[in-house]
Amino acid sequence: MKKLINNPENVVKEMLEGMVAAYPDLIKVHFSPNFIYRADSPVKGKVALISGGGSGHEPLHGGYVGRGMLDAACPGEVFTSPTPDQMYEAAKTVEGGEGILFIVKNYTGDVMNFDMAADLLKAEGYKVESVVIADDVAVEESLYSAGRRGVGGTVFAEKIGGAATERGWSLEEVKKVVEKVAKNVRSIGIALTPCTVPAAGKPTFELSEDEFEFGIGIHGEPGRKRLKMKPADEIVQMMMNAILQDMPLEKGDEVALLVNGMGGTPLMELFIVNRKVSQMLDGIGVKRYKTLVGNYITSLEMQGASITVLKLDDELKELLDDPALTPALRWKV
Amino acid sequence: MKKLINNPENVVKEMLEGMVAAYPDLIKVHFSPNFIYRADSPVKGKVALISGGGSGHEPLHGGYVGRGMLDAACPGEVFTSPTPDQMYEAAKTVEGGEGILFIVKNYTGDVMNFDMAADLLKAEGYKVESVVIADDVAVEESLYSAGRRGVGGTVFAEKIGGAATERGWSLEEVKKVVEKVAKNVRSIGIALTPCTVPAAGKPTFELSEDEFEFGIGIHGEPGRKRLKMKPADEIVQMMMNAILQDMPLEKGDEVALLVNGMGGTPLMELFIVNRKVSQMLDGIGVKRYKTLVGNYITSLEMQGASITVLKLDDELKELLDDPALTPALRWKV
Amino acid sequence: MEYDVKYFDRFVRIFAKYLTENKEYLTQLDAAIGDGDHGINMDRGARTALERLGTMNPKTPRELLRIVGMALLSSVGGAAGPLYGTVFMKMSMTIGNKEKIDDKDLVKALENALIGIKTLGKAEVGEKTMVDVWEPVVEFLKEKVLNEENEISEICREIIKLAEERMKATIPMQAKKGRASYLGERSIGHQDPGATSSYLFFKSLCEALSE
Amino acid sequence: MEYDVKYFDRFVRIFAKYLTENKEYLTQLDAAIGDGDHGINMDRGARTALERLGTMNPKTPRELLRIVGMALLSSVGGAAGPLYGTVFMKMSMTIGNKEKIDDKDLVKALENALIGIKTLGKAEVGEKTMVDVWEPVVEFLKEKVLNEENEISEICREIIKLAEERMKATIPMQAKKGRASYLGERSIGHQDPGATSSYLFFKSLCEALSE
Ligand SMILES: Nc1ncnc2c1ncn2[C@@H]1O[C@H](COP(=O)(O)OP(=O)(O)O)[C@@H](O)[C@H]1O
Ligand SMILES: Nc1ncnc2c1ncn2[C@@H]1O[C@H](COP(=O)(O)OP(=O)(O)O)[C@@H](O)[C@H]1O
Ligand SMILES: [Mg+2]
Ligand SMILES: [Mg+2]
Ligand SMILES: [Mg+2]
Ligand SMILES: [Mg+2]
Repeated sequence: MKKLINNPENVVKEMLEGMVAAYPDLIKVHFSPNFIYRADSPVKGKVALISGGGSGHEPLHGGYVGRGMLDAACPGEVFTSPTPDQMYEAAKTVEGGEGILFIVKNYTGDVMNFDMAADLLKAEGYKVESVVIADDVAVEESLYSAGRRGVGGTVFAEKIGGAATERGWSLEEVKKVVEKVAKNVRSIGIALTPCTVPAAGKPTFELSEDEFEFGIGIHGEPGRKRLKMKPADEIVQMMMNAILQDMPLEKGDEVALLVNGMGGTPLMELFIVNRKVSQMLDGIGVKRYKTLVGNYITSLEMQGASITVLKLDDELKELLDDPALTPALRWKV
Repeated sequence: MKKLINNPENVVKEMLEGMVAAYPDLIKVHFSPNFIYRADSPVKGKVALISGGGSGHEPLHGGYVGRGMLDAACPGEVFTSPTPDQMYEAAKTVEGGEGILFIVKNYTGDVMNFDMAADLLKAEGYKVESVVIADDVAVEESLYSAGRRGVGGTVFAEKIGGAATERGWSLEEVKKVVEKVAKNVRSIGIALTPCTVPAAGKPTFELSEDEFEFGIGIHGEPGRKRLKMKPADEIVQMMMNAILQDMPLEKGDEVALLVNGMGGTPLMELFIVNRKVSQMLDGIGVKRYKTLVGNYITSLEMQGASITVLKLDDELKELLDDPALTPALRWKV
Repeated sequence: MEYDVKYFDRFVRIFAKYLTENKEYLTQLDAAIGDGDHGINMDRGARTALERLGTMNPKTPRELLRIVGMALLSSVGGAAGPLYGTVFMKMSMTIGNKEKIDDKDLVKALENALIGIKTLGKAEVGEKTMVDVWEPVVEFLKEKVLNEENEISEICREIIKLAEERMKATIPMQAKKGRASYLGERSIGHQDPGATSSYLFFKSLCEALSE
Repeated sequence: MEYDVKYFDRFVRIFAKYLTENKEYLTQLDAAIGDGDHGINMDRGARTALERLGTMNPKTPRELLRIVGMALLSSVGGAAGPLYGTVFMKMSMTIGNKEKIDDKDLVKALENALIGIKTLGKAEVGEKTMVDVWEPVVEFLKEKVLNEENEISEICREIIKLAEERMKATIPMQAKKGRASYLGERSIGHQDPGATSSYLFFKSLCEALSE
């Protein structure tokens, strides 16, 4: 394992120090428990939007703290859900009197830890709601499992939810629109290489020189199947088919797209992916209203990509277009 | 070599197609010869700012085409300078009546190809000037060599030069301020892993599991020396010392910082680098006016980082702060 | 036998030692069907718990178990953090103000811990989680200690053996809960990491008896 | 001997074949002290040149050399693109309207090509570039053909041998120009890629004579 780090035990703390050094105008950082929050918190009269999850997915979530997106983000250890005290303290710091919405990626650990934090806060009289994002179509939906994983759809949930809070919507209204995002978003990922959690020191899995993993999770969880390497266009076709099978799109539908790098993928390759995604959507008459291409939700240095498609309506389009001023996403500001 | 590509011969073309699909509101693409240009070109009454270079460094340069930065970017093959016909056609497409400034990274091939384009354009009566960026302190300056390589400083040159053109400055004025950037900017890079040019199919160099390359070039050119792996803080110290030895900074000086990933480096590690960079600058009383952390000038999937320091004065600060609306850099818009 | 703060201190230290010793092993198990952090998480929790015990020096079982529970809750993270945190919190609450408890009290505490795990995780036996170790062991303890009035020390060997068996019995299971469930049938053939740390939990509980 | 459009066509095809065959080799040389693209660049140029020759079907040496020069200029890129582009453009311009040229004309064309390379790249002999092959070979040709009035075909073996020697002589040199110069002393011990493709240039020029 070769990494630009000092001690594997301190990577999260040192990352947070480096982050706040880069964006002192946008964010502040609290240590023990760790959370990143808007420099102008608490914003009075606004629902507080909070997310969090394991570290190693940067810029998610800390990079999306700021005007128009999150009020706070709670980073766990690398690939490990944060603990309830983080969300509890973060919520108390940024709450502006209108309640708190948690955006939670659907992993057992995340759900449990956010639930515990919600219980603690409710016990103190705070209004707390949660929306769970479970957009990864790689996982077959089933009553008898932990359900789908939350991945790229989270970025759109945070953008659109944040816009709604900024417009002064009530907790119920914000929750409803984030649930609408959750319902209309689908993702799928692939990996060409694994990644190495600093504390583990070894790759999370192995993949030979001529294979890729179809349906990879953002923690290096194995996917649907391991396949022989193919040209990008064929891989994209498989990915888009998985998404479109799960959420059929019709001529005239409008979507927001996220063509996401897993952390170690050259931007060049992401554009080559976006080319095929765009061609396929154009082919079925679906309008690409907005496209993001880049590293938005990563798995350390993993090489690979994910595609996220969000079906839009007028409300979602408007909120998507609203300003955002965060370290990782800037829009109309 | 495992890459999300179709045919190594088509990567640049397909990348450009994917890029324009993502940002149809910001950029247009011309094929054969290849160049990316502002969707609203030509902008009348404004100096046209054009850069270019080998592909594989994305988002440089195409990602910086748009309001407040470049009018056009000419992408060569991967890691290979573009050809004169690209700059020639690009210039004719975006020229707005006030002349053309080329920003050229200092590589023999780039300089020759841009010079040839300039000659062709001058022969047709266009006003053309060039500024060569040579900011890589890894290369010892010498009269008897090709001089220093142009690297991260180019991003600041394009941002500040673009702001000057947007303000309606004359060709001479724009040239002068870009030269000021060139004079006051220093960079240095390191690599933990090599990268593989698609057409070559093999890594550009080899590096064992416990080594890093100090002073790497953005084309995988070997650096100053190969060293045993060290903690991030020690590596950063070496890098900053190389920069500060070349361009001493004093208490009270203000700088813009770029902590840049080579393409395959997790953002987490870049923040850990930025932490130490910031601590060192704070330690000598230098003010960090603005910091960029992320993938701004890359070498495909190479793991590693570079640090760029630009010494600012009031003029540079103002221009740096001016709006930019490009695929890869958005500021106050 | 009577269980006082010294017993629980021994227990936690033995458990912590096992977790730290098995950091790599648990992580490897988790890498196969999860995200490769269970050992790292539990080790971090173990060290945090020991650190807090060192500075806070609890005087009662309840206090000690609460400190350990809070330490795990706020340092482990992932699925295991809330689950093991709950185990110790529930035990602490069940024991209440007693300075010393007997075998039956301990079993009741463990029974409540199991209820805590199941309430939180909603897993049943056979779904390839720590419940696959916890439920049979607690049932066995209830039978042997509450009904048949054995002392735990007499049945220690059987407890450890049962825990180990049930841990291994997770190998052929298909995961239905937690991260491993994403794998579907591909989760078959691997031992569940949480079941493994649970085996270490009961092993420590028993080994803390001697001395 | 007389050199007509057929000769130059043969020459370009042989040169192109060598470049394509040596794509890997030239790239490897460039990877050692440059950026590992010289073979890829020259191969792309070769294929573009052949493609254009195929569709444009030039009728005179001048036209043929101009087409090749433009093809290289607009497809090779890097340092080699302008340099080799210039070589063919200068040769084309020197030959002018003649349908056929003689040995002396060819040497003058090559001399002008060398001047073009040096004007553009500002490199001198000993700086580890293609000039290290070009200058001695052109000097030799000037001596043998312009002064001593030999035919090129008579001294072919010597030309190829000289080019090869000078190519190899770049190994111990320290690069002072081009990308390899960034390496300083570390550029010593490697053969210059551009000198190598220049050796292939002169080899092709000679081999095109027979047939
Ligand atoms: N719903 C659940 N109920 C009970 N135990 C669970 C549940 N989900 C997961 N576990 C246990 O947690 C273990 C994984 O813990 P850990 O790796 O620390 O968390 P994470 O899966 O969040 O990375 C699994 O091996 C399993 O025994
Ligand atoms: N200034 C120069 N004058 C003459 N030849 C040069 C000069 N700079 C570089 N070269 C030649 O170009 C070769 C490299 O070509 P190539 O790899 O295609 O371009 P790049 O260095 O831009 O990648 C070198 O091996 C050298 O022979
Ligand atoms: Mg985890
Ligand atoms: Mg090159
Ligand atoms: Mg785990
Ligand atoms: Mg080269």
